[in-house]
Amino acid sequence: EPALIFDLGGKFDKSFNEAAFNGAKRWADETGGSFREIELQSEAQREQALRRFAEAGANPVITVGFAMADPLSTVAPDYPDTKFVAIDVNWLDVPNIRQVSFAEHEGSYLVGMMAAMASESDTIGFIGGMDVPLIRHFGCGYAQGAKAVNPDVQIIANMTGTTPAAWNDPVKGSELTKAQISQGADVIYAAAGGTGVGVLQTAADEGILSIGVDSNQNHLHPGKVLTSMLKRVDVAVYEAMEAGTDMETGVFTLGLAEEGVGYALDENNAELVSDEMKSAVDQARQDIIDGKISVVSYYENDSCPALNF
Amino acid sequence: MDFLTIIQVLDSTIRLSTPLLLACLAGLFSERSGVFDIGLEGKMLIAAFFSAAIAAVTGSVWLGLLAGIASSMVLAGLHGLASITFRGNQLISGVAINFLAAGMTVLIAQDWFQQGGRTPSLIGGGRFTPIELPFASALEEVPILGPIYSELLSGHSILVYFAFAAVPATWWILFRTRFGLRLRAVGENPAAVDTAGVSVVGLRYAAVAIAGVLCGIAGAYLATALQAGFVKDMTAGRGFIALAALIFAKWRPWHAMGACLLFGFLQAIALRFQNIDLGGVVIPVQAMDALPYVLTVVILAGFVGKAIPPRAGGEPYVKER
Amino acid sequence: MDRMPKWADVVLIPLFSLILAAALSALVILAIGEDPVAAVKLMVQGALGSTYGWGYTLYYATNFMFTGLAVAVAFHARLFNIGGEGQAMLGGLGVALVCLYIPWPHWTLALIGACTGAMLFGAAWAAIPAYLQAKRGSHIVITTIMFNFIAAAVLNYMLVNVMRPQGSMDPASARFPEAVHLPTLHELLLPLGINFSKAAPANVSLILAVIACVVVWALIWRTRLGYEIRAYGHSETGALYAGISPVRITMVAMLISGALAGLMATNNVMGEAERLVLNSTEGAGFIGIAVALMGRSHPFGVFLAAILFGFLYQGGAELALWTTIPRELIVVIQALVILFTGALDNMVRIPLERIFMSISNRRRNRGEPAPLPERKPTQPSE
Amino acid sequence: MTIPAIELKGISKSFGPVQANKDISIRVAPGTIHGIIGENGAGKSTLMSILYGFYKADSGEIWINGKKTEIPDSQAAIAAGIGMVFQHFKLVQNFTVLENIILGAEDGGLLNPSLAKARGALKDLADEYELNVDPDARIDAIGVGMQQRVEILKALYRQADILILDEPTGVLTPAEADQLFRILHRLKDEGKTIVLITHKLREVMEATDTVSVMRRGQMTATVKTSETSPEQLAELMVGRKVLLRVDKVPAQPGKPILEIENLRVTDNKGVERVKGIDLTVRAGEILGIAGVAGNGQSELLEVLGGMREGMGTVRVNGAPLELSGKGADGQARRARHIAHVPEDRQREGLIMDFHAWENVAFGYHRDPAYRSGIFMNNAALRADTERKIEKFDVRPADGWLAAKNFSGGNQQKIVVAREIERNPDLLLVGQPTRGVDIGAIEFIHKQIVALRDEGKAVLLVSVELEEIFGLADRIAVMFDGRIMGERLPDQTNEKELGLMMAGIAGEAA
Ligand SMILES: Nc1ncnc2c1ncn2[C@@H]1O[C@H](COP(=O)(O)OP(=O)(O)OP(=O)(O)O)[C@@H](O)[C@H]1O
Ligand SMILES: Nc1ncnc2c1ncn2[C@@H]1O[C@H](COP(=O)(O)OP(=O)(O)OP(=O)(O)O)[C@@H](O)[C@H]1O
Ligand SMILES: [Mg+2]
Ligand SMILES: [Mg+2]
Repeated sequence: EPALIFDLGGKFDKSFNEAAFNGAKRWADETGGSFREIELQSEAQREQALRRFAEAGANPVITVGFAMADPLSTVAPDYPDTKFVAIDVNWLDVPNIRQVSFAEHEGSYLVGMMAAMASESDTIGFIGGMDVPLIRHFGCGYAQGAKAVNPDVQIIANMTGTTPAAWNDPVKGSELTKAQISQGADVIYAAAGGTGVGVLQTAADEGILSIGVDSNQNHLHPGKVLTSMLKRVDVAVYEAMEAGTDMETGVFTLGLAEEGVGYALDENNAELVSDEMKSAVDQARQDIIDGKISVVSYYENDSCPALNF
Repeated sequence: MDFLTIIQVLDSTIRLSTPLLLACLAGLFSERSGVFDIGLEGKMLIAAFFSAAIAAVTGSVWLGLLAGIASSMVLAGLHGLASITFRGNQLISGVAINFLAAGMTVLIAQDWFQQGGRTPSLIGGGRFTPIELPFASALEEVPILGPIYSELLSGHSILVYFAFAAVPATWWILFRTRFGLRLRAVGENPAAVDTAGVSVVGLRYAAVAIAGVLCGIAGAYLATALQAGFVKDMTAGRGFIALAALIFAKWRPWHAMGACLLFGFLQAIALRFQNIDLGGVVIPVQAMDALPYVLTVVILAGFVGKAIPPRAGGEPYVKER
Repeated sequence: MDRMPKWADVVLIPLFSLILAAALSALVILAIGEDPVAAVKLMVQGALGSTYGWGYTLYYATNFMFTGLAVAVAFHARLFNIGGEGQAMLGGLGVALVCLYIPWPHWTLALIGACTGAMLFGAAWAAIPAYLQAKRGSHIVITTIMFNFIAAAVLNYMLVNVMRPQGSMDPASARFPEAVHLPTLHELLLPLGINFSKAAPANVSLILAVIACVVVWALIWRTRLGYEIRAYGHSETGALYAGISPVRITMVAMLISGALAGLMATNNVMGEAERLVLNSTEGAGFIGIAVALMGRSHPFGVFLAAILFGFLYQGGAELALWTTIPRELIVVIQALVILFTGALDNMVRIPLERIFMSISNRRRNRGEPAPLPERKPTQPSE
Repeated sequence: MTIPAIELKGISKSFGPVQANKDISIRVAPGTIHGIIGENGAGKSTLMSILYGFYKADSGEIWINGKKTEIPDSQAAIAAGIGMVFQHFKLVQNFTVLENIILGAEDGGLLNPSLAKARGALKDLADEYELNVDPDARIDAIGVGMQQRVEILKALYRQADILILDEPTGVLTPAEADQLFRILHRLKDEGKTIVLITHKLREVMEATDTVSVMRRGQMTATVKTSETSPEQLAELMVGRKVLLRVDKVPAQPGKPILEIENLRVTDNKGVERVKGIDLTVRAGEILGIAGVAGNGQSELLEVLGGMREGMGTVRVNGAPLELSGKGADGQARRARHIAHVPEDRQREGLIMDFHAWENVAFGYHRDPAYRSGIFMNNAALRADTERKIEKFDVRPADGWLAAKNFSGGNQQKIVVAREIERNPDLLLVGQPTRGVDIGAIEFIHKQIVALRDEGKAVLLVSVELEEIFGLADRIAVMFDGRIMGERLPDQTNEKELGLMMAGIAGEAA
């Protein structure tokens, strides 16, 4: 029986935890299997949940979020017969962990391009949640994509705050959106968890475009959300559960090529995405896969060539 | 900073101040009657949830508002029960109410809507819409005053106007009516009220109930006017900021408005200006994030003297000679 | 002149209050369609049924003891320190700096160094609000709330921009070196022949917390400084008469309070995570307020209340592990416990007093001597 | 006999195990002043609080003007025409006089009409009874005498026919007290009934028509005032003979202990309260400072006690005293062998929530005698407390009781015991017997005189002229921050001092 450990944001964060949950649910629905799950409440529970599930015979034990890397590195060696999955992690050196990380900057690059193309004011916005490197990583890819389309594009980037409350403050998200709109932004990319709900809402209210993140959020405001940067945590979880105990371990980076990241196109935003936009983005996607375009990761030297944080 | 930016920052100030102001006035009524209330946060939160939930289910924002007020009043009643009837510790009761609201909202939301502690998004009549003041669009072109009127003053939801109207109303009630006189007296010296033949318990319950109503409106404003639904913990500490504003204002209505506007303004500034580049030295975003709090401390230390709370505040009333 | 024997006040009232809170919690569990009996079993079994459960319960309790004591000490001087959260965060920073940048030969020395760092940083974070209160009359409740927010920003800046290892995604410091790892209860108890669970994070900081309880008790009720703190807390004019300086007491009490809150970092940062993470305090500073209030600001009460909250945390984790009950249920249960034991205790006390009154009246009417009034060796304030 | 204005039948009331009133019956004739006396804790206040609906009796009946009346709350008492002036005034400090008067007796939902009406009524009352107050003054800005007038006006404004006063003169100056009694007589002449609780037998003799004596919760006697004597009343109250005069031998003044030159004190609001005074107190004498409250005596004591900063020169035993800065606090004063019985025992002299034994160290808690290593030596402290409790006859003799659970007199004994037993060179005493029953007064006075006889200097501040005359070897009168003059007690009289206290006669000493 597999087990799934959500990060502190909780499984319904409308973001990557929720994506993980969706993947697991799909697996359960399709196979009729069942899985254990826990929403962490405190830092100390990370190790606890890992051990408890491992001892209870859960296999594989799937974890979501980079914060699980550290506890995994101490717990996993104690349970060599159990396989672990670490999503958003790629730097551990433990044999029984499958490390899955996503090239969020590549996906963000694509939506950045779309933002720049859709913008009429040549000003686009980015709203992050808590100011952590991962979110800068998103913003950095986004800015590079936008600049690639239009070197003169203005990118306004804001973070919601410095405490975990920044993930759940839609009111602040709204105000940031309004502030960015007043500075001229007409497309705004939200990578801010629950705060993003406020961003998308206000963007829709004010008649500008927004870009969702992680899951497909196009349906939240049909015709108002330009696209969503997809991060297929659900696929990663689904595949891990599907593989079960036979799962391969090692480091897997899911980028555009692996369809681990991408942008969402469905009936809700079909009218917003012009053919020209679509072809440019698809071209860039291919170029990134082929190595013709290289998107710089924020992690490479903790700074971004296209944006200052 | 150009004129329009100023207008926009001030516009944002008004929106951000409104929930603070409502909660602050709620605290003012309660604390003026001698019942300390650190449960503003919890009452706002539960009201935010129930207003959004009922508005989502019925499609009527007004029913939502009523539900929000009712739920906030239930918690206010609990606070009254603990701190007035059973003469318990008012601080503990407030802490408990905050926890209770944080837990119950998500628990109920999950049980009810299965959307991970959220309500469905509100559409149409489920939200408070902005009100255009008369001639707002006509006057837009008038220099200076036009934008002030049509951008800054016009276009808020009715609850914003209510909140600001509540300030003079609160002042009037407190200082110009019999009820206000008694309310202030009971917060200063309940024995004086008691020996004057007026019920201390009744007055305090009334004050706590008013606080419940105002917190209810504040919560409804967050969920149904500023936002289109409830998200867990969406009050994000605003109850505590309102409490700070209340102390800052030394428990006076007009000052409360000033304090809330100031806090709102500081937040608006911090949201608007991040990563300020001062000739090569980039102020980190964290510094801007902390700015409202730092400035609050500076202002407190520099300009505001000692804040003396209502004399009987925090103490349950026990008869003695 | 007690109306009720002391033991009833100390034992029966909290007990009945807890039963009431539990009963209501059970109703909540029923309402969301789960089995309360099974849930309670799971919680008790998970939190107290094994050394493993105890290890977690005590780990959380250690955090709450420190923050609870911090709030309690300030309370005795009638100062409401809401800033335990921020002070504990800064304490964590102190511990991290001490552990990372000083090469310690052995954990005992490192612990002494870490304690110093934690107390210094925690106290420093309390010092400014204390000074403003003492000298400028700025309300300490507001300033400490503000300093919590500022602490979060400082910590965020330090972790994201300064202390994070190059290229790491995690906004956290590097891991502390092996030499500063604190022994867990497993390692401490093994020589005594007790096989305590290896996995649980409870560590030597627990002993530190217990020592802190004793020290705070001695400080408050046995030293002159404690006497002055309590006197000032009860009456400012009285303090003036007795030559007790309000400025000094305000500063000293808040510095001690901040240092205690900071000390929490030895447990969660040094003992458990062994690195500094962003959200390391997780609201323990706020739980400390509830713990101090429930413990009536008495170190022993704080000790018990901390264990109760530790139990709720760990029991709640077990509940979350093995059932689909949302974790918010635990928050609700905590709220009910705080409400009934802390704020609604008179709801139990008043009827109980009546019962005791009628018993003693009956005894008096039968001509038996009423029991002598109990003597109270120490009487916690509040 | 006429129908009594008040008749209480078999009133009993207990607080937990304490039976405050046991089966009390009493009749008060209309149009009379009825005194109630009794030791601290005898149950006087409780009985009156029951009559006023503040407490509810466990059993018994209340009859007003011949009608059985239920008084479940103060509202009912007011409706029955009863008004009460509590010992501790029930006024809202930051309200104006007018606001306090209308509180609970407003005429409608809006304030302004009520205020206007009360303003008019107040003027009429003021004219009628000489009860002048400034209707717009804030309570915290007016003196206690004035506050008491407000309380009386409150009752009259509510058209009370029965007025209860609980220890009304405890905080008044003689002049204020005289005026109060004039007002009471006028009210009586109007047909109103007055119940007066007091510890002062002189007042009972002068003002009342009938007097009831309470002891340990019971009514022990009710007598016509004209048919009794202070000595008899004292004996009825305390259960033994009481010495009503202070018994002392003439003073033997020695070298100067306290020398004050040109002392000036400014209060927190920046008002100069002590305007340059010179005083000397010698070993073996009691210098009494008489004066109406609020003329700088309190500030004088506070500066000497280290509670407040001042300017000028003060020497104790020839060495100068720091008047500001670090060396000017209470600890430094105690180190100079200055002991201080403060004016307000509850706010200053004691920590009400501390045990008696903890209070015995209050101010001296850093004394090496109470120390063992880094800790306080609580065992020594408790032993010391037992000794003091026994020597000063503190009742109940329980060192574990919180200070707040002692009566006023016994609280004061704890403070006096603590300060006198330090064997100080200089004792500062403020209002030592305020609100204390005569048994305790006798005792406290004896202790102060005994200290003097050991050759110590005593500076006594009191608004009770009787007390000043009884204790002081030399009297200085203070008015408006200055010394109006010094007199010897046997060469002056109350009248002369009264005039000096009003700033009218006397020359600078
Ligand atoms: N609120 C109370 N709670 C408990 N006991 C009380 C309370 N009030 C009065 N008592 C008890 O009732 C008794 C009578 O008190 P009361 O205040 O009536 O005395 P008193 O005669 O007015 O004394 P004093 O002269 O000091 O004013 C006291 O001994 C006390 O034990
Ligand atoms: N809370 C209480 N519980 C029990 N007994 C009390 C309490 N408060 C006071 N007492 C008792 O009440 C009695 C009278 O106390 P009280 O407070 O009336 O003193 P007091 O003489 O009125 O002082 P003062 O006249 O200076 O105000 C004392 O015997 C004391 O033991
Ligand atoms: Mg009394
Ligand atoms: Mg009395």
